Amino acid sequence: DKANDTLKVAYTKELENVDSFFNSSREGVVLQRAVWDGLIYRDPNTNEYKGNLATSWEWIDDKTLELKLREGVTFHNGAPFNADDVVATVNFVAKEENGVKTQRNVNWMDRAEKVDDYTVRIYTKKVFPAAIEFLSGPVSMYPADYYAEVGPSGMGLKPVGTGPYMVSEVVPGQHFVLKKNENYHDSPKGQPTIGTIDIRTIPDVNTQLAELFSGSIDLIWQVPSDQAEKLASMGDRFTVSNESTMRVGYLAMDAAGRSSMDPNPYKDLKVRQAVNHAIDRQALVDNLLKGKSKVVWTACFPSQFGCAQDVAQYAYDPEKAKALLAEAGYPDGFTTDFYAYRNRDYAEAISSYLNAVGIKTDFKMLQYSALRELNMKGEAPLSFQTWGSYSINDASAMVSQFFKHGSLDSTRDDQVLEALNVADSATDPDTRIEYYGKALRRIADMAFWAPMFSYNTNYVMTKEVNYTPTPDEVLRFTDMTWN
Amino acid sequence: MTKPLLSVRGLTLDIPLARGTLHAVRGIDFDLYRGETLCIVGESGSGKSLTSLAVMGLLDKNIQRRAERMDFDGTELTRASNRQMRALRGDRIAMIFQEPMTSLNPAYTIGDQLIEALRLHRSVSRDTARARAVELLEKVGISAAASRLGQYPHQLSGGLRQRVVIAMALMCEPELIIADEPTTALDVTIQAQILRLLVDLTKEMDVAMILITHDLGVVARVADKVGVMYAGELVETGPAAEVFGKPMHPYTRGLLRCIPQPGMTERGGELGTIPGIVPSLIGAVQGCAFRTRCPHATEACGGEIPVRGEQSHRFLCVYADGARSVEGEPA
Amino acid sequence: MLPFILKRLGLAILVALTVSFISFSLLFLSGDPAAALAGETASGEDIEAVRVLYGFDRPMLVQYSEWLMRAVRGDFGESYYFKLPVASLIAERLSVTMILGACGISFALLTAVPLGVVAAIRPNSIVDRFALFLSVAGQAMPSFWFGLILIVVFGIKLGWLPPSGASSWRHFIMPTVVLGYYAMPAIMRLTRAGMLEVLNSDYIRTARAKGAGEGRVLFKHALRNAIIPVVSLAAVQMGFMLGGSIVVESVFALHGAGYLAWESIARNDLPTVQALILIFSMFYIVFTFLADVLNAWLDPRMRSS
Amino acid sequence: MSAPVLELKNVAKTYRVKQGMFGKPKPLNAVNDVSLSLGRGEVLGLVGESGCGKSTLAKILLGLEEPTSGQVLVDGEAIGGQDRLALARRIQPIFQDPYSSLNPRKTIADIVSLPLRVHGVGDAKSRAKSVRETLELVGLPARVLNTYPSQMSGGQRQRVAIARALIMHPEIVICDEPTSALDVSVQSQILNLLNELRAEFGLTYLFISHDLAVVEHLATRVAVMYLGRIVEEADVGDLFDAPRHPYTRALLNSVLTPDPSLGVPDTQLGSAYPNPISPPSGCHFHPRCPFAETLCKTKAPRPVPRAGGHVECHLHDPDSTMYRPDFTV
Amino acid sequence: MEEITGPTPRQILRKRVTGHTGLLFGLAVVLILLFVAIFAPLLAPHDPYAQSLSSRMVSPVFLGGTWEHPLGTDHLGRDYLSRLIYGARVSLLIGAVAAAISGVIGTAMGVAAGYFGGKVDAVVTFLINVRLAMPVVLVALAVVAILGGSLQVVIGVLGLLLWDRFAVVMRASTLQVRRREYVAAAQAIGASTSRVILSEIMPNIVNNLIVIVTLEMAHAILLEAALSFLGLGVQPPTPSWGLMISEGKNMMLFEPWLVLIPGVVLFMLVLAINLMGDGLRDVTAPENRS
Ligand SMILES: Nc1ncnc2c1ncn2[C@@H]1O[C@H](COP(=O)(O)OP(=O)(O)OP(=O)(O)O)[C@@H](O)[C@H]1O
Ligand SMILES: Nc1ncnc2c1ncn2[C@@H]1O[C@H](COP(=O)(O)OP(=O)(O)OP(=O)(O)O)[C@@H](O)[C@H]1O
Ligand SMILES: [Mg+2]
Ligand SMILES: [Mg+2]
Repeated sequence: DKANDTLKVAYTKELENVDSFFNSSREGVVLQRAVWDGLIYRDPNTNEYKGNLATSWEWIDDKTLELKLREGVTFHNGAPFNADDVVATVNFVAKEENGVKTQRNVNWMDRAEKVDDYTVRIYTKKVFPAAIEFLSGPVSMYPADYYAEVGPSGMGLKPVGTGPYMVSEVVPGQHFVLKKNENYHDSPKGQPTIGTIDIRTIPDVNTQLAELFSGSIDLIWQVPSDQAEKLASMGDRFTVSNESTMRVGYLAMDAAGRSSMDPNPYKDLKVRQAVNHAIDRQALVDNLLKGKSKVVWTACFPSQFGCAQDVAQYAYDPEKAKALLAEAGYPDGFTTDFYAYRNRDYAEAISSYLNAVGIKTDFKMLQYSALRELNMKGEAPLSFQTWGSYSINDASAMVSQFFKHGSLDSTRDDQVLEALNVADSATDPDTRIEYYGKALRRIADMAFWAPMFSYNTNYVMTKEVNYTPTPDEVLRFTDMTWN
Repeated sequence: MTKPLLSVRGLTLDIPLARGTLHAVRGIDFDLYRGETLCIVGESGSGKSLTSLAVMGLLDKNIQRRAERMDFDGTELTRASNRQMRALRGDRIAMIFQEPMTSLNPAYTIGDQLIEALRLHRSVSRDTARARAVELLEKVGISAAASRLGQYPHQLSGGLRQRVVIAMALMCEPELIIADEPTTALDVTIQAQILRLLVDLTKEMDVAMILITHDLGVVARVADKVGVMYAGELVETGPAAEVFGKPMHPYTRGLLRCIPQPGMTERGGELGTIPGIVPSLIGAVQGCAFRTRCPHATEACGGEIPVRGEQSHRFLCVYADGARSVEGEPA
Repeated sequence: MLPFILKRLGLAILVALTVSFISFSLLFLSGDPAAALAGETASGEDIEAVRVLYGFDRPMLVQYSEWLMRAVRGDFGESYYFKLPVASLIAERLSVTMILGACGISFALLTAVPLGVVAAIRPNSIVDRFALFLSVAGQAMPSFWFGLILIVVFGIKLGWLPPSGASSWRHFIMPTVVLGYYAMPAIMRLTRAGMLEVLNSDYIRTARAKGAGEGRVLFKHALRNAIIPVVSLAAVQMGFMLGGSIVVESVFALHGAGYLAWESIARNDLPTVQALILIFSMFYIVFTFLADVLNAWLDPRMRSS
Repeated sequence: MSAPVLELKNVAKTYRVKQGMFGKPKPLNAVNDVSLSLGRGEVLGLVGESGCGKSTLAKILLGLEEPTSGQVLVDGEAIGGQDRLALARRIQPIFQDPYSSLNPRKTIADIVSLPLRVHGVGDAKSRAKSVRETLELVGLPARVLNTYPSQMSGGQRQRVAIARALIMHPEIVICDEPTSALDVSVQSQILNLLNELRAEFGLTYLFISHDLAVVEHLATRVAVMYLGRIVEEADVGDLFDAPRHPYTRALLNSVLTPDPSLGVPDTQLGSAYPNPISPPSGCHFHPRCPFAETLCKTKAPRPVPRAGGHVECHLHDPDSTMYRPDFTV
Repeated sequence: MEEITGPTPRQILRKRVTGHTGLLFGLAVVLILLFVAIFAPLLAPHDPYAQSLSSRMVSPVFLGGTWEHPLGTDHLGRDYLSRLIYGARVSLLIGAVAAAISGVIGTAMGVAAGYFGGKVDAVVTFLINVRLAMPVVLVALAVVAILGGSLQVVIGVLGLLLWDRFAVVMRASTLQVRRREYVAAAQAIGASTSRVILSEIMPNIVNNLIVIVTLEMAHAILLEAALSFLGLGVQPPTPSWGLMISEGKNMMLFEPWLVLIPGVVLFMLVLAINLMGDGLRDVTAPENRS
């Protein structure tokens, strides 16, 4: 709504907590980028690292990173930003018992130490070359005193950061209102221009569209391709942009045999290969996902550093799939629980392909958290999942997340683990490329997963709004202007 | 002779039903004078209640009423507007229904209902109306009348309720009371009390009354004039003493023989009976409706039935003496 | 009257207790609450520790009574998902649902009662047939579908009403209609039947015989008696409605308690679900209790006994 | 008189009734210490006003209700000990409402043969024969066999009910107001039928009625009930000629014979009908009794013998201060 | 002897049935849908599960589609008509079985309460109160979420939740019938309790039962649709009408027929069942009209 200088945005999901360390959804990332700043910033177009709250940084040794902080920055509540805030934030989030939602984002840090008011050192637990990427992503800096006082739940209700927008109102489950931070420091994120951002939670796309039509929403995103197509054809009312995202959809199989399924067909390589052969990925991409989506064969997003593409590919071949099943001792197929948490239509299409080769699915649609819980317990024999890597352009953000024998690892393959251990801790890019490639090829050969496709996001906005989306699926309010 | 208070001629009530028209009441005539009590007696379904509702103008909308004349003290009821009828009802003509348990509104106190009865027709203050209510409750034999006004109908026994209903009927000092089986639902002892009350009050207040019942005993004790109803017709009308003393219609005599009479019928002996059932009144009805059950029926009974007897005691029969002689009685 | 209220209250509390027990049992039906609570990174020992810490290792009845004791004080535990006290979570959302329920039942009553009365006055007339048709059709219409159609027609095609949200009274119009129409047929039929029965009763004839006018007969004598069962039904329907607001709230994206319930179920957020089941039941119980008291007051037969 | 076929010894039945929807249940003595005996072939008329416990007594005799205390003896045997089937063979009911006493979903043949089937008497053929015979006995043609109750008039239905009661050849028939729902013209047919059947089969009736004229016509002995107690019992002639109890007297007074020369009688009874849940103290009848004195309020009268029965009234108790041996109506 | 007048109850019933348009209409629609459901494999032009991603959301014939897919295809290119036809199976099966389960539970409870009275009645009345106090949709959703949304679970949950009306109505009708004198007569004849209940009481309340069965069937069908719509009912790819509405909803603004077609069919079925129920009540027990 240009007249009121208020951009109205719809969110699909309700955040469990506005505190960016305590939610794990895409919407949370968007909010995080708007309200808080990280120490470093990666330009989404050039992929160049720039200083944000830190102005410079250097590795003192393999595990110690020293950063110089920007001076003169204040938090939204007026408190000045300095080394104490960095130390407090890092030390708080790095502690596992504080329960940061996505441990992977923070558990590489051991602690931080203050050198002087504007210099800090961050110690990593192991050698961790992706540190810069993480520091420019999910690790936001919080005001030490305020956070100590209110904690995550207080932060959730009244968030305070240094970011380009400050939160003026939180009505849980309904909306947040962001106001332009007039005192925003000279950040590589750029200065905000739109005065107010009103973010409403509207879970149903259809309702979002209805609101868009009636003019009470200016921008929606993650619009399914069908609707986006229709909206684009409506011509002059809306701008529809499509951008690829780092999100990869895949089928996870219980290759480790942790589920209660007995006999567990997924322990058999042939069955896993059959699953891989059974699905026409290209048809899914062409007809369902459309846009900039691509078929993916790896357990990572192709643009990610280390995401080798020379891996085994399983062409769509239902006959072969049936044959493989028969070889594995399932001439008539078998029945399996099949879980999914989003894109019911994609999952349904996939299950239809599986049914066609004899794998009968007992389909169950769960919320993300519930499925994640099942996966951690290893109770989902077959599930359709997606991973967005927190927009971190490094293979470790995906493959290392799932194949290092953690609770979410459904394969538990030692070879993969070994390769990933080397890759994750090496500082030499070539070594990393080599070992990620090793792991990824092993994963593809063993058909531990059936990677499917990359996602794309459709952004639909009224013609009043001017915004060019970036491929990392993060809405940048600072980049938005009124036409 | 003075003019009758109510004079009905040729009252006919037809009810259109899916299976044909039900001729529920078929051309009845009667006159009622001030202070007089007319009892209409007849079997269930003979049309007694419909007749009384027809006088009140309270018939269901689907029932068609026709009459040559229905004159109430100069007002022709068949032509009276709704408004006129409403003004008459409750004021000059009051009605008492059969079921004391259900004829009072359970949601209001009896005081409210009594007072309403008066204030609908007289512009008097609530206090005046209340005083009148107390006076009448006392008159109908209810003790502690003032305190009863605040009670709800369910707090009273059947006998008391019927007294309240009677009091309500008397609130506006009506000229005519129509009581439709006012004691059928009551115990015999209470029945006697209520009847006595009604008789005393009507005499005292010089009110005419139409009392409907199927109990010949009640008729005999209460009526000045009797109308015997059968299948929608008044088959015999006359002064009580005459009708009971010298019943002319075979049906009337049949009824009287059916009831055991202490001291008259032989204990344990056989009672008289009327075989068969009341004929259906749906569709065209021809001749004497009683002929299917009458021991003296002849061919002629299927034709036109003449009105017999003199003006005060009349009956409908092909036999000039109502077939008394056939039964071996002196005509 | 007072003993009646006390007895009735006792019954209400007993029902509430039973329902609370059932909703509590759901937690156990759903598997290990400790695992859910311990969170994603928890190991076997962690879960065990949580189990002991929260007392999940004790007999169910003991846990139930503790939960109940806390629930009575308004403490329903912490949401698994939001990690916030369930009570405050629900308190935030309840107002939307209550407004919706109140509007819904008012809408139902304001349409159904007059329609029922008119239908009863003229049975088999056009109005009666229309009312009957409306009630049969109304009962057959899936409310989510009805809601969607309304959104398309009034929200988008005509653009008269905002399609979703709760920020002004206009937002409540369509949800009110969708929620209310479901209760309407029952109320309409009961009003009609009650009026028909009452209009055929002796005391109505008595009122007419007194010379009372038609309006007086209908409204003073008949409606007063016919409305008594409608009051109970309205209370029951109101209870059902709040439970049924799940569907309506999700269609219209109203962030009320019903919507929270749906989301919490999908998220396996059991403490919230439990509390919501209990709260919706309490609404039903309280409404029916109030209706009974109101009835007892409206109906002198009950008042004095 | 022969040995009684049916005897009641101090039978009482107390219901616990709730006052209002949630009131405390209070005891209601529907039948209060009743002793009676019926000889074979006798007709005991039981009269009394509504709610005095007549039907309850009938239900106890039929085994439909357990007495709270006391005994019912059939041929000297306590029926508590006999099984229900055996009792049912000997005692059968005829109810008041011919419209509700026949199952509307069953044909007349089904209804009348039910006792035979329940008791497993005979085969299908002999049952059919027996049904036809019994229907003939009550004056119904065989063609009614396949009709339904809704197709019949009240009088015909009552005949079906009588047939059902008689098909097992019981000794005792309990008639609970069998004619009060019928028009007089039909009532007389049923009364005649009952009389004929009694003569033919030597039946014993307990005949409950409001209508004293009917009772006088049919009964050989009469018991007058008031608030659960038999206040007077005597042979029919004695009772009608010389009623002792003031209530009996009032009842007889209220009989309205169709005699236009008599006006409406004055029963001299008060109009206050007592609440059975909290009956008046002393003699239950005292608030309505024109002869009541203070004694009646405090002390319940005991039964004193009278010709052919007993009476419960201080006026007739030689030990009472109120004793008036000459007191009759 | 006097005449036996009047038609037999059966004749009256036949006459009332043939004169009741609502009942006849409802019956006809239900029978047609029943026929469709039974012969679905013969009637459906395509396999309802066969997806064809290249021909998604083809318009129905009346909106410019072809006769290949008379009602078009859904978002996965499955034939809409075939899914609709198979969906009749799901709806009718759920309605019938859920109503049967709840009917057995509710009738047993209601009849026992009405017949035995006293403590049994108090307990049953209490249970009915408890059941009514539980929000059905919420509880059903919760249980389905916990146990997973298979057809069996949905049917079971609905069956265990919808017995209240059966219990209420059966209790009331039993109470009413129990007071009739023919029940006392049968007891006085010496008939056993089970005989009295089964052959004297049941035949007189079975018409009410049938009415409730139909109404609850409609109720169960609607609830299943609502659960499926909320994503917690029958799971894909089962062709449930509720699920079809739910899936079609996303494109509602652009392809409204995706929502309208299953919605109208669902509405028609429920309407027909309700009309049938109302009609049955009118013809069998006009006095219970309310
Ligand atoms: N509103 C009506 N619609 C159709 N038929 C009616 C209506 N009112 C009465 N009847 C029929 O008209 C006939 C006469 O009815 P009415 O009530 O006058 O009889 P009654 O003599 O008062 O009988 P009872 O002694 O039973 O009160 C009956 O056959 C009855 O069924
Ligand atoms: N099942 C019951 N529970 C409670 N009270 C009952 C029950 N049956 C009868 N009563 C009460 O017992 C008393 C006697 O009832 P009963 O039916 O025996 O009277 P009755 O003399 O047959 O009356 P009527 O002449 O009206 O048939 C009444 O006050 C009645 O309310
Ligand atoms: Mg009448
Ligand atoms: Mg009785």
